[in-house]
Amino acid sequence: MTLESFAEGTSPLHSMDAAAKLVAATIFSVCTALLTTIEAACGALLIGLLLLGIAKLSARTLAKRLLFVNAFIAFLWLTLPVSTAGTPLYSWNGFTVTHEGIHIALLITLKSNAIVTAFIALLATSNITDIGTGLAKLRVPQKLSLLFLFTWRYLHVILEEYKRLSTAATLRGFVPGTNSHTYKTYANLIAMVLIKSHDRAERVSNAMKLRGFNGTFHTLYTRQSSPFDSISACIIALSGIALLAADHFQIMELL
Amino acid sequence: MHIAEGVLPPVILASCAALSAAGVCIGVKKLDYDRLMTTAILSASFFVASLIHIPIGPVSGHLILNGLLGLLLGWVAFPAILVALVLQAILFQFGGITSLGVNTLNMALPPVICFYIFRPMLTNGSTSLRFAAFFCGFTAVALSAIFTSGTLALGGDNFINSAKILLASSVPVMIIEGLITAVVVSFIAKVSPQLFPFTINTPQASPTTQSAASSTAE
Amino acid sequence: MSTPLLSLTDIHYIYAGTATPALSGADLELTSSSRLGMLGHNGSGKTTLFLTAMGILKPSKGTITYAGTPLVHEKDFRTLRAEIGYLFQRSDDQLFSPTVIDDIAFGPLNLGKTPDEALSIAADTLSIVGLQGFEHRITHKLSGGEKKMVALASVLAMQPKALLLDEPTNDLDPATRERLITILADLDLALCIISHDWDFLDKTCTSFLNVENGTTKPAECIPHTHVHTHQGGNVAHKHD
Amino acid sequence: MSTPLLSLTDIHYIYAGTATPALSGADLELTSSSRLGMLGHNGSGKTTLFLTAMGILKPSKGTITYAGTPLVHEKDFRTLRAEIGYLFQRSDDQLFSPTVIDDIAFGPLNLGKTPDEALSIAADTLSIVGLQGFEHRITHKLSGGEKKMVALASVLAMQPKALLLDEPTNDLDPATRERLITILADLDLALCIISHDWDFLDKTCTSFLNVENGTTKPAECIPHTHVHTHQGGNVAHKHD
Repeated sequence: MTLESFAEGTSPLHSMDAAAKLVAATIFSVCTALLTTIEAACGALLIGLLLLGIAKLSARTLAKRLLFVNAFIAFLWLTLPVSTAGTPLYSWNGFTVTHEGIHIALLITLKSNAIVTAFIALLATSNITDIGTGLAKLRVPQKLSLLFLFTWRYLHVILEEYKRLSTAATLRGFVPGTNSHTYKTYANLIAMVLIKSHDRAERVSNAMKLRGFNGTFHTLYTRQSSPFDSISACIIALSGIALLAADHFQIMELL
Repeated sequence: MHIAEGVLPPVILASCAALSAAGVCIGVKKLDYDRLMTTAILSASFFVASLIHIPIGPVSGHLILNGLLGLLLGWVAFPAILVALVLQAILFQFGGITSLGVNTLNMALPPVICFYIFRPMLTNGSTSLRFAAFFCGFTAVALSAIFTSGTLALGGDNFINSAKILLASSVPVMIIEGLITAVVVSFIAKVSPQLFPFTINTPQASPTTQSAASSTAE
Repeated sequence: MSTPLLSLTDIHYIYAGTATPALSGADLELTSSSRLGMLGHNGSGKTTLFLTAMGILKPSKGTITYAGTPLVHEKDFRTLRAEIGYLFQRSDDQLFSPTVIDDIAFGPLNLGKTPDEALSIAADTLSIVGLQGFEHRITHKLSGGEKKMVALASVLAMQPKALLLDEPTNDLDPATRERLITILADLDLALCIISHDWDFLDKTCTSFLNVENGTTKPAECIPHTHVHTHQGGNVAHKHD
Repeated sequence: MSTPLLSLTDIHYIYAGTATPALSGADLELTSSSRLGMLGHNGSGKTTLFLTAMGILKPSKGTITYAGTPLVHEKDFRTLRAEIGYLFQRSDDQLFSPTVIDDIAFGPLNLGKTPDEALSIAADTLSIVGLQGFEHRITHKLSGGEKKMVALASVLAMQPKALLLDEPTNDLDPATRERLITILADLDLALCIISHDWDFLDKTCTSFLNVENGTTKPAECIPHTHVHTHQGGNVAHKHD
């Protein structure tokens, strides 16, 4: 099972330094989240799609992923247009769809998709190990970046362990259903995985101690971002900031 | 129960991010390097639990188990959940950077609250172990659902209907999380009680109540 | 020869992300009285073949027939899984319940037995493997040999027609290994055993299959292991 | 005989919650040129003895001496741990870093090397185990054999005087096993190896120790495994 659906690739975004991409993605996302006009949100979505174009990702996986992300948005479309007060646009059986309701639902859709597309193009194109290293370079507290990296390292070991136990259950005729036997079985599998994980954590801690670990992690990372990476990150971040400025000063309306 | 990107107004995003940051700081302070690996391996197992889909009638839902995480980690649940949410964002795009603060707060504060409510009950044995563990699992998910719909409702009156639907749809999940937490806690208490950072009141071995047959017959 | 219980023909399987196929045209046939030993190096595809037979891995090519019915979809394998027991190489991968009785009753409960029936089956099965009174022991705290016996009991509790055993003697002390040989000899069901322990295979099986690079061929002769001790073992020397 | 590097005398150990002691009067002595093979059944106490030697388990009785100094407290074991490498039975327990280079540099960095020194040691060590250029590979994506070799490299990177190896050939394919034999033969340090693989022990060790029920005795002779094939293996028969 591969969890990193988009990390393999040869696009310029795949080879860009993860730390630079983290900075760019954060600034771009925050700026986009602050947008208030449809026009600016459209601009942000365009940038997101452009980045996706550069990243050249598998269209099928991408479509599935975006569909999933938009499920929550679709749920908002069911409620927002009728529960927002404002100018009525259409009435049916006591439900009134308002102009303002449509506006806010549309704005959220655009912003949400803009952030997600940019996020996929920028961060899902790095493998998790590089992102963890990137976090360390960006001076994220060491305990957090190590927690992130070690969690990722052992996620696979534990996933395999869970799969073996769940195969054992299947082989003994277990078929999940909505009943207490099913929930109890899942609970047993999870408890066993937790206990084994804890035992493993003890063995790994011993392994660390045996290689001279005494409470301090020493780091190997000194690599600097290349100028190309810094410039690309700046362009992406600046485009977000420009959109926000345009939004704030209503430049779009002046045009 | 992830709030998507671009939904909430900036004020709420910023204040939740600040509160989460405070929680993460407390958690990181309480996490020493010697327990780092144990925490990482536990948060990896919780991530794995979140990949398990459990049938609930005609549909299926994934597990959260944040109540259990709270019992095992206390305040350290904050950094552990932050890490899990970052991984989920990068791997599956559940949530993202701007909603990271609000999602962390909604998922990690309930387990910390549950840790303080239920730890005494599990330690002194005033309540039955299964009963306390059930309510711990139930309450953590219920609080997360209330916080999530609450932040959504704070986003404006027009979000109130969405918030109500979200809350109502979480009720079956709360019950299942409670059931599963109850079994997991009594399993761990029996087999490997040292997993809990406090002394758990280990149930007395009474063959009639502990056999597979009788407990599945419930 | 009786009619085959389980037959796998021309099975091909390749693990995702690997270049060489794990299985490329492997065959396996079990009748209700088979006692088949499987030989082969690590990575030759023996365990993969077992997992394919049980429907855990879906072959890219090849047919699996159980009691005359070809099996294709996940659902088709349910009868097979109820009637063929699988003993994992590592008992820790097989046992996931808090106590021994929970683990042994799990299979019978899945097959629709009532809790009372499951309890009595569990007690009977424990006595077959010589672990009477172990019902309420904590599985996780048993010794390696005890775990292996509980795992065997949990499989036998489903009253299977055949057993697939993957390296059953790994991690067993000599006494438990002897006990396993006796237990297997007394069982009235088909056996298929993967093992590196040739002496064990010799004592439990009557026919043999060689697995090599993902293909199978019947072994006309079985390699035997002889162990002797002699002086001077601490000096470098060679045997042929 | 040279002076002992490591010596354990009359070691007793009992795991919490168990009735029988895991070690009851075990001895172990390594000199700088020892190549000692440890034989014994599962559960006989071999791994426990290793963990006691490294100071992970504290014996209830007995003395551990390293380079002439008795070791008692946690702190005393630091020099020993820097100079004796321990290869775990399961590589996943030993390799915890996201990439290969992080794992191999971990030991040297803990010993106070600079990042540059650590990098060059890592490159050298990787070439010893035949994995040149693996620096930036992601640990969890390696094969079982590769993981074992990286684990060995991560231990060798500390430039130890002795290696304790716990079941190094478990789960290795025949080619990697051969490579391991060659690598170990070329190393200029003391070895102590736990293994069930007698042929492997025969090829790597020069003296042997039997571990049985928590006690040790030197093995004057080493049991050897001989394999022959003959017709009629599918007919029940006996050898003596």
